[in-house]
Amino acid sequence: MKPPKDSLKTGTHQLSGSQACVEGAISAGCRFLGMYPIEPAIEISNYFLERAKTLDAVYVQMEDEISALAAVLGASWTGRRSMTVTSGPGLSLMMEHMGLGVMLETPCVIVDVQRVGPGHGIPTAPAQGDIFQSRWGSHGDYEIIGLAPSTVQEIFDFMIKAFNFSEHYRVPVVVLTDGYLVNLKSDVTIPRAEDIKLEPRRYYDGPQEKYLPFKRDEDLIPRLVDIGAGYKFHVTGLTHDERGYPIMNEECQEFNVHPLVRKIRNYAEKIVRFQELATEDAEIIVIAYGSSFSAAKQAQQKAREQGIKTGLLKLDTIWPFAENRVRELSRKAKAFVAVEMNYGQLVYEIQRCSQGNANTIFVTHGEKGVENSDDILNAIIQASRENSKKEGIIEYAPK
Amino acid sequence: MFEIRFAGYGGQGIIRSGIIVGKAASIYDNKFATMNQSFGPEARGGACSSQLVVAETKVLYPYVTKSDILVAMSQAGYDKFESELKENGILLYDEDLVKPKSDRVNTTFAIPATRFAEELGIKIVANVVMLGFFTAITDVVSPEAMKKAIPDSVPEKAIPLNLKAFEKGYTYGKNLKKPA
Amino acid sequence: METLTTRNTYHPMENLLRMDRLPHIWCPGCGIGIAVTTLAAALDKAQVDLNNVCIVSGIGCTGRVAGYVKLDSFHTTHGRAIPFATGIKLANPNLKVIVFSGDGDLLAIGGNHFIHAARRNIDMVVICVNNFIYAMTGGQVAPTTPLTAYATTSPYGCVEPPFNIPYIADSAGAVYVARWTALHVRRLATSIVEALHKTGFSLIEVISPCAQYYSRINRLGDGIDMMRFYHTNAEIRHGENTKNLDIPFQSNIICGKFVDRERPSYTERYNKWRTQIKGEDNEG
Amino acid sequence: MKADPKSVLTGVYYIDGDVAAGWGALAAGCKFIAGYPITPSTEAAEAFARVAPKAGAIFIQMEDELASIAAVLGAAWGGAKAMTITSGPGYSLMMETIGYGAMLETPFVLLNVQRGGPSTGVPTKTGQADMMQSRWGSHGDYEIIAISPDSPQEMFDYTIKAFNLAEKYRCPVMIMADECVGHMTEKVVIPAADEIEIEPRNFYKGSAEEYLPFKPGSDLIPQIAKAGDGLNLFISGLAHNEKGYPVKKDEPRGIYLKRLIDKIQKNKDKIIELKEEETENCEVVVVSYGISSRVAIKGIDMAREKGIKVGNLRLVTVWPFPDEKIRELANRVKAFVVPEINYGQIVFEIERCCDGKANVVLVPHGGAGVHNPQDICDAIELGAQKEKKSEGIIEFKTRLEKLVFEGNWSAKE
Amino acid sequence: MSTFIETLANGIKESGINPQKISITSDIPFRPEDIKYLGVDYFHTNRGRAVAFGTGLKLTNPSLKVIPIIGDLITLGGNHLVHAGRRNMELTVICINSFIYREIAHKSAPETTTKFSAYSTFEEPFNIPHLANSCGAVYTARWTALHTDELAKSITEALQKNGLSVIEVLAPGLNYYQGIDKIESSLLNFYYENSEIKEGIEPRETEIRNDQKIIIGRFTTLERPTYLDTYNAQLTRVLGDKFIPYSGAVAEPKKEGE
Repeated sequence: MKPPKDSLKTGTHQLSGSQACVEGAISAGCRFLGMYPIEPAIEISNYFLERAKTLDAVYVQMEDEISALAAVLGASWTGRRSMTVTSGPGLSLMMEHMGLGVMLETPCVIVDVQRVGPGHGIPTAPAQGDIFQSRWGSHGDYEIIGLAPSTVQEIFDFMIKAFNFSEHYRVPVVVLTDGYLVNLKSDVTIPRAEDIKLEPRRYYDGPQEKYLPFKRDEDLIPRLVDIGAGYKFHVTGLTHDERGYPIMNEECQEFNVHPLVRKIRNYAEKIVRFQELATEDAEIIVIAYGSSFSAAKQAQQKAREQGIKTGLLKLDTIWPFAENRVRELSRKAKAFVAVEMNYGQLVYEIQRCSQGNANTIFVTHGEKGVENSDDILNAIIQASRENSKKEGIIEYAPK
Repeated sequence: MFEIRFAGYGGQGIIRSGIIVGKAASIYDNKFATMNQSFGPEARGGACSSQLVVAETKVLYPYVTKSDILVAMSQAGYDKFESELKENGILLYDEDLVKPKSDRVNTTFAIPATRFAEELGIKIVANVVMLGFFTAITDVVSPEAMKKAIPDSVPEKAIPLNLKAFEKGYTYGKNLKKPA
Repeated sequence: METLTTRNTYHPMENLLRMDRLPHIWCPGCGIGIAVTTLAAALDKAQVDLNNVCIVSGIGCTGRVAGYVKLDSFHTTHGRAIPFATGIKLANPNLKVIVFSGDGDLLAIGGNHFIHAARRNIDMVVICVNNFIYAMTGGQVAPTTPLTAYATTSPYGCVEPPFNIPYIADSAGAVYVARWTALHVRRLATSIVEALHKTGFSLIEVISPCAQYYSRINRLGDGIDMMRFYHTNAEIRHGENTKNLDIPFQSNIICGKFVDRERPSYTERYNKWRTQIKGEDNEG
Repeated sequence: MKADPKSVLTGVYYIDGDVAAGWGALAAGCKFIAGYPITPSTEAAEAFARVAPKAGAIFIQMEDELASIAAVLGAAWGGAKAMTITSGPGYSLMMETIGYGAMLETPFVLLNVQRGGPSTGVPTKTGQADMMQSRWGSHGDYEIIAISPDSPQEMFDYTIKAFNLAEKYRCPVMIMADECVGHMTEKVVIPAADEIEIEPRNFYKGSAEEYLPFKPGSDLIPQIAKAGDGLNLFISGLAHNEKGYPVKKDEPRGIYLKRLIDKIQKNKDKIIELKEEETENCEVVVVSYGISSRVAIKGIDMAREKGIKVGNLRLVTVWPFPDEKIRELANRVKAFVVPEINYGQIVFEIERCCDGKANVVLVPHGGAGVHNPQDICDAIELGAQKEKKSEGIIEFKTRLEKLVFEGNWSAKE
Repeated sequence: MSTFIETLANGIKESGINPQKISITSDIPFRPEDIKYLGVDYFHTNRGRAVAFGTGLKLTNPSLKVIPIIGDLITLGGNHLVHAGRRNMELTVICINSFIYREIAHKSAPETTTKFSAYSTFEEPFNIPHLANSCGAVYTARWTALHTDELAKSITEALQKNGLSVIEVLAPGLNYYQGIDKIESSLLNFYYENSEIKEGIEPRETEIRNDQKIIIGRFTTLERPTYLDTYNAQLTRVLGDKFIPYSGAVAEPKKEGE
C-alpha cells in the first residue's frame, strides 16, 4: 500500500523534529490527531493543525490526555489511522487507555516527547525518563512496541515504521523522543509516494456473519472491520472470547491475555531493530538510543582514537528489547556502557542480558547538554581499566 | 482438612454460613479457616456460593478444588457444584428444595431446613438450621464453637431464635440414624 | 438501509439484542432493561440505518448495555464512553453515535468529559440511566445519591447534595435535555427519537430503580414499588427551568423535555474554520 | 509512638483482607482516606467509612481516582496520615499524581488490590500484574516502596508497616495486595493499642527563616512541614532545589533528583523484609510474593516429598528489590522458580540479579485464579533436573495453558 | 510584582485573614517572590488537580483557607470543580480564563495567537459562572484582570463565604503572571473596554458571545451548608454520642527523642 501522493511533501526540506514527526505521520496515512497541549509536544500538534487544513484530517484538542487517547482509540475503529502526542505527565494520564488499546488490539501511535520528571520536572529540558513507563505503565500484562528515533530524519522514518507496526501487530506503538530532538532542525528527505511502503490495515474479508473480532490468524493477530460496515461487532475491555463477549474465568483470561503478550514476544526478532558501529572487535560496547546517540557516537570515536576498542549499539526499537543481540555481545565484550538521559532504566535490561559476562556501567547523560560526550568518554575509559568482573551495575560518577 | 462448599441462592444466608463456620473453627476451635465467596454480577440474582477450607495448619491454597462437603440449599446450587464433590464426599441438602441424583446414597443427608425455619416463625434462619445439621453430621466444628460464633454474627435481638434454629438442626442431625 | 423492522424477524427486540448473550446480568426489578427496550422502540421509530448507528458504554451496570445491543458496540473504560464516542464521531461524522451509560460513569469519573462534550456540542445522544447509586460494585454513594440516603460508603447517610444532571448539561451547552423515569417508556422513546434527529449534544436522563442496592439499603421495596413511586411522584413539566430539577430523597421527580435549542456542532465549526482558512490561503 | 486506643479495634475477628486493611489504616493513625469505588478494593473503603466517624477520622468518596489521590496528597501536606484505595484501572489513572507525590516527597499509602488485567479485565478475580507498574508507572525517575501481604492478618499488620515506612522515607508506599487476599476471610488478631508501634510524623520545628523543605538529613530524608504553620511554603512539582524553588533548564539537577532514588536505595537494608525458609542447602529456590507465596508452599511441599531440596524466599517488600539476596542465592542454587500471577514481571528482576549463574523458571498465570500447586511442583522438578544453563527465562507451560490452547476448551460464559 | 499578585494581596488583606493560614493550590507556576510577598503557603499541584488537592488540604485542617487558582480554562480539572461545587467544599476558586476568544478578539486585537491559543479557534468556551452555579457554588463573579479593585473586593467577599466560591478572571496568556507582554496587554485592554458590569444578573445570561459585550460583575451569592457542616450534622443525627465530630486530621508530631 502507498500513501496518497498529494499529501506528501516529497523532496528534501529543512524541518524541525516536530515537523518531521507530523510529515512522517501524514506520509503514513495518519488522519486523526487527538491531543491535549503540553510542553514540549505543542509544536507537533500545532503543525498537524496547520497541515490538517489541506487534508481530510481531523484534529481535536480534548479536555485532557485521558480523553485524548480515548478519542484516538475510537477514531481508529472507524478506519482512520490515528495518533496522539504528549509528554511525561500526559503519558501518565494515558496509562489506563494504553491498556484499553492493548485489550481492544487497536492500532494507534503515541508520540511521547520526553521531559525531565517525575512530577512537573523540567518541562523544557529533554530526558529519557519514560522508557520503562512506556512498557510497564498500565496495569495488567501486555506488550507494546517502542521506537526511539535519534535524528530528525529518523523521526520521519520511524513514524512510518510506527504506523506500520501498529497496523500489523494491532498494538499501540510508542515513539519515544524528547524535547531536544523535536526542536532540532535538520534536512529531511521525504521519499516519493511509490517509495514508501505502508502496511495496510488487516481487514477481515470473509463472510459477514462469520466475523469474530478476536479470532486470531496464525500469527496470533485478529482481523479488523470498521464501524459502520454492517458487522455489528462488540468489543470490551473486559476479558473476552473470540466473539468479543466478556467471560470471567481463568481459562478465558489465559485465552485472551496470553496472546497479547505472545503476539509481540514471539515476533520480537522480526520487530527489533538496531544499528551497530565497530562492534566486531570491541571490548567496550556503548549502548545508546534516541537523542543520546550522537554524543555516544562521538565518545565512541574519541575512545577509538585513544586506542580503546569501543563499539556502539544503537537501539532503534526499545521495546521489545534487543535481548538476543545484547546476550551475544555480552559474550564478546568486557563491558557495556549504558547511556541514558535518566537515572537508570534500560540499563537494568542491559544488565539482565549481560548475564554476568560483561560489566555494566551506567552513565547519566544530558545534564551538561545533550551534545556533551565527556562523561560517556570517561565512562568508557573507566570501563576499559576495570579488569575484574563486578557485580551489579557500576555507576559512573563524574569527577 | 475439609474443603466445604455452601451453595444456594441470594438471600438464604449462604455467605453468612461460610463466615459462621469459619469463625467457629478458627476463633473458637483454634483451627485455621479460610473463606471465599463469589463477587460481582455473577453473585447476583440466582446462584450464590461460598467456599471454606478448614485445616489444622495454615490454609495455603485458598480455594476449594474438590469439596469434602457440599451444603446445597437450592437445586441450581446443587447442579452447579455436585461434580466438584469428592467421590466419598458428604452432601447435605434441604430436602424440600433439592432433588439430588441418587448415586451417593451412603454420604447423603437431608433435612427440611426451610420448613423447620418456617415452623420457628421466620424463613431466614433456614441456614442456621442447616448449620446445626452440618455440625451434627460432620466433624468440622464443635457445637460449642458454633454456639459462640452464631451470636457474634446476628443482631442481638435475634440471638435466641438463631440458637433455637441451630439446636433444631443439630438435634435432627444427631437423631438421624442413617443417611437418606 | 437497515432498520429494526426491515430485518424481517418476529420481534423488534430480537433484532436489537445479541440473543446469544442472554440472559443478561441485570437483577430482577432493575430499570436498565426497560431503557434498552425503549431504545429499540426509538431506533425503530426514528428509521435510522442501523449499520450507521454505534453505541458506546462505560463501566457499571448500565455500562453493560453495549454488550447486549446488536450494533457496532463498545464497552470502554470507566467514565470514558463520551471521549471514546467523540473520537468515533469526529473521525466518521456519518455515524450516529449513542452513549448509553450510568450516572456514576458519566457524572462522577466522567464528569469532565460530560461537560466538555456538551460545551463542544459534539453530535451524540447521551442516555444516562440514573439509579442513584453505584450498583455494579455493590452500592456505594454516587454523585446522584440524594442527601441522607444510605449507601455502603455513606453508611450513616449521604452527606453530599446530588447533582441536578439536566441543569449541568444545560449550563455546559447541551442542545437537547430531557428526563424521564423508567415508567415513561413511550415518552422516553419519543425523546430518544427527537435526540437522534438533533445535531449536537443531547442528554436524556432516565430515572431507574435499583432494587438490589439502592432500594434495599434504603428500604424502599422492590422494583415494582419504585415504579409505583414514580407513578405517583413523577410530574411532567416541559420547558421547566433546569435549575428547578433537583431530586431530593423520595420526593417529586420532575420529568419532561427541558431544553431544545440550536447551536453549531463541533464538526460544523471545524469545517467552517477549514473552509475559511482554505479561502484565505487561496487569496494569499 | 504507640497507637491511639480510639483508633484500634482490639480483638479477634473473622474478616476479609480488605476490611483488615481499612482497620489497619485506622490503627496506624490514618485519619483521612479518599477513594473511589472499584472492585475488588471497595470493601476496604467501606470498612473505613464505617469506623472512621467514631474515631475522629474521615472518609471521602471523590469523583474519580485522579481526585482521590490528589486529595490524599493535599491531606498529607495538611498534616494528615492519608491513604487511598484502588485497583488496576484506578491505579493507572493515579500514575501522574503518584509521580508528583514522589517528587514532593509526600508520605502517603496506596492500597492496590490487584485484579485480572489489562484494561477492565476480570474485576472480581485476582491478579498480580501491576507489580512493574507500581515501580515504573509514572514518568521520570523515582522510587517507591511496595509491600505484598498474603493474608488478612498481614493486610492489617502491613498496612501499619506501610504507614510507618511512608513516614520514615517520605515516599509513596504501595500495598500491593490482590483480590484473593483482599476478599479472603480469615482470623485476624488486632492487638492492644500499646502493642502497636507507629512512626510519628517528623514535623519541622525550627524557625521559618531557616526552613529548607527539601534539605536532606544524614539519612537523605528531609523534615516535613504542613500548611498553616507560617513557614511560607513553596512546594512545587517542578524539579526543585533544597528551598523548593524550581531549578532552571540548564542548571545541574542530578543532585536533587537522584536523591529520590538514593534515599530508598541507600536505606534498602532497613526497608527490605524477606521471609526465608530452608534456603541454606537447597538446589532450587522458589521466589514469590502475595497470594502466590502461599500457594507456592503447597507446591514446594509436593516437591520436597519427591526428595528435591527446595528453599523458599518470600518477598514481603517487592520494591526496593533485594538484588543482593538473589545474587547471593544464585551462587549456590541450580534454579530459581518464580510463580507469579502474570506473564513475567518480577522474574525479569530475578534473571537480572542472578547474573547467568542459575536457571530461572517462570510459572506464569494470567490471573482470575491462582496457580495450580502441581504446576509449581513440576516447575521445581524441571529446575532441579536441568543441568545446562539456559539462555534467558524458561517459561513453564502450565496445565491451564495446555487446556486452553491444546485441549478442547471452548469459551462459555 | 504582577498586577494580579497585588490584587490578590489586597483581597487577602481586606478579608482580615492571617495569610499564614491561607494556602494557595495551583497548577500555575507562581514565582517564589510572589508567594513570599503574599505570605501564604503555596502548592504547585499537577495539572488540573488544584481543587482536588485543596479539598484534601481543607478537610485535613479546616482552619485553613484554601485558594485553588486554576489556569488554562478548566480543562483537565473541570470535573473536580463541579464536584467541589456539589459538595460545597469550602474553597475560594479563582479560574484564570486564558482561553482566547478569537472571534471576539478578532475585531480589535490584531495579534492574538499565542502558543496555547491556536486551539481555541473553533471551540466555544464554557460559561464558567453558569456552570459553577449549576453545580452549587455559593458565590460567582467574573472580572477582567484590569478590574483590580472589583476583583480584590470579590476575593475578599469570597474568602469570607462558607462554601465554594468561583471567581472567573479574564486574562490572556499564562505569561500574565510573569508580567504582561505587549500582545497580552493589548488583548487585556480589549477585554476591559469591551466589558460591561451587570451585578446580580442570572448566571445563565452571562455567556460570552462575540456579538455582545462581556458581562462581568458579582452574579450570585447565597448560603448553603458546607460539606463539613452537612457531614457533622448528618452523623450526629445518626450516630449520636458515638460520633466524634470531625475537626481535622492533622497527625501528632514526633516528640523529642522518639
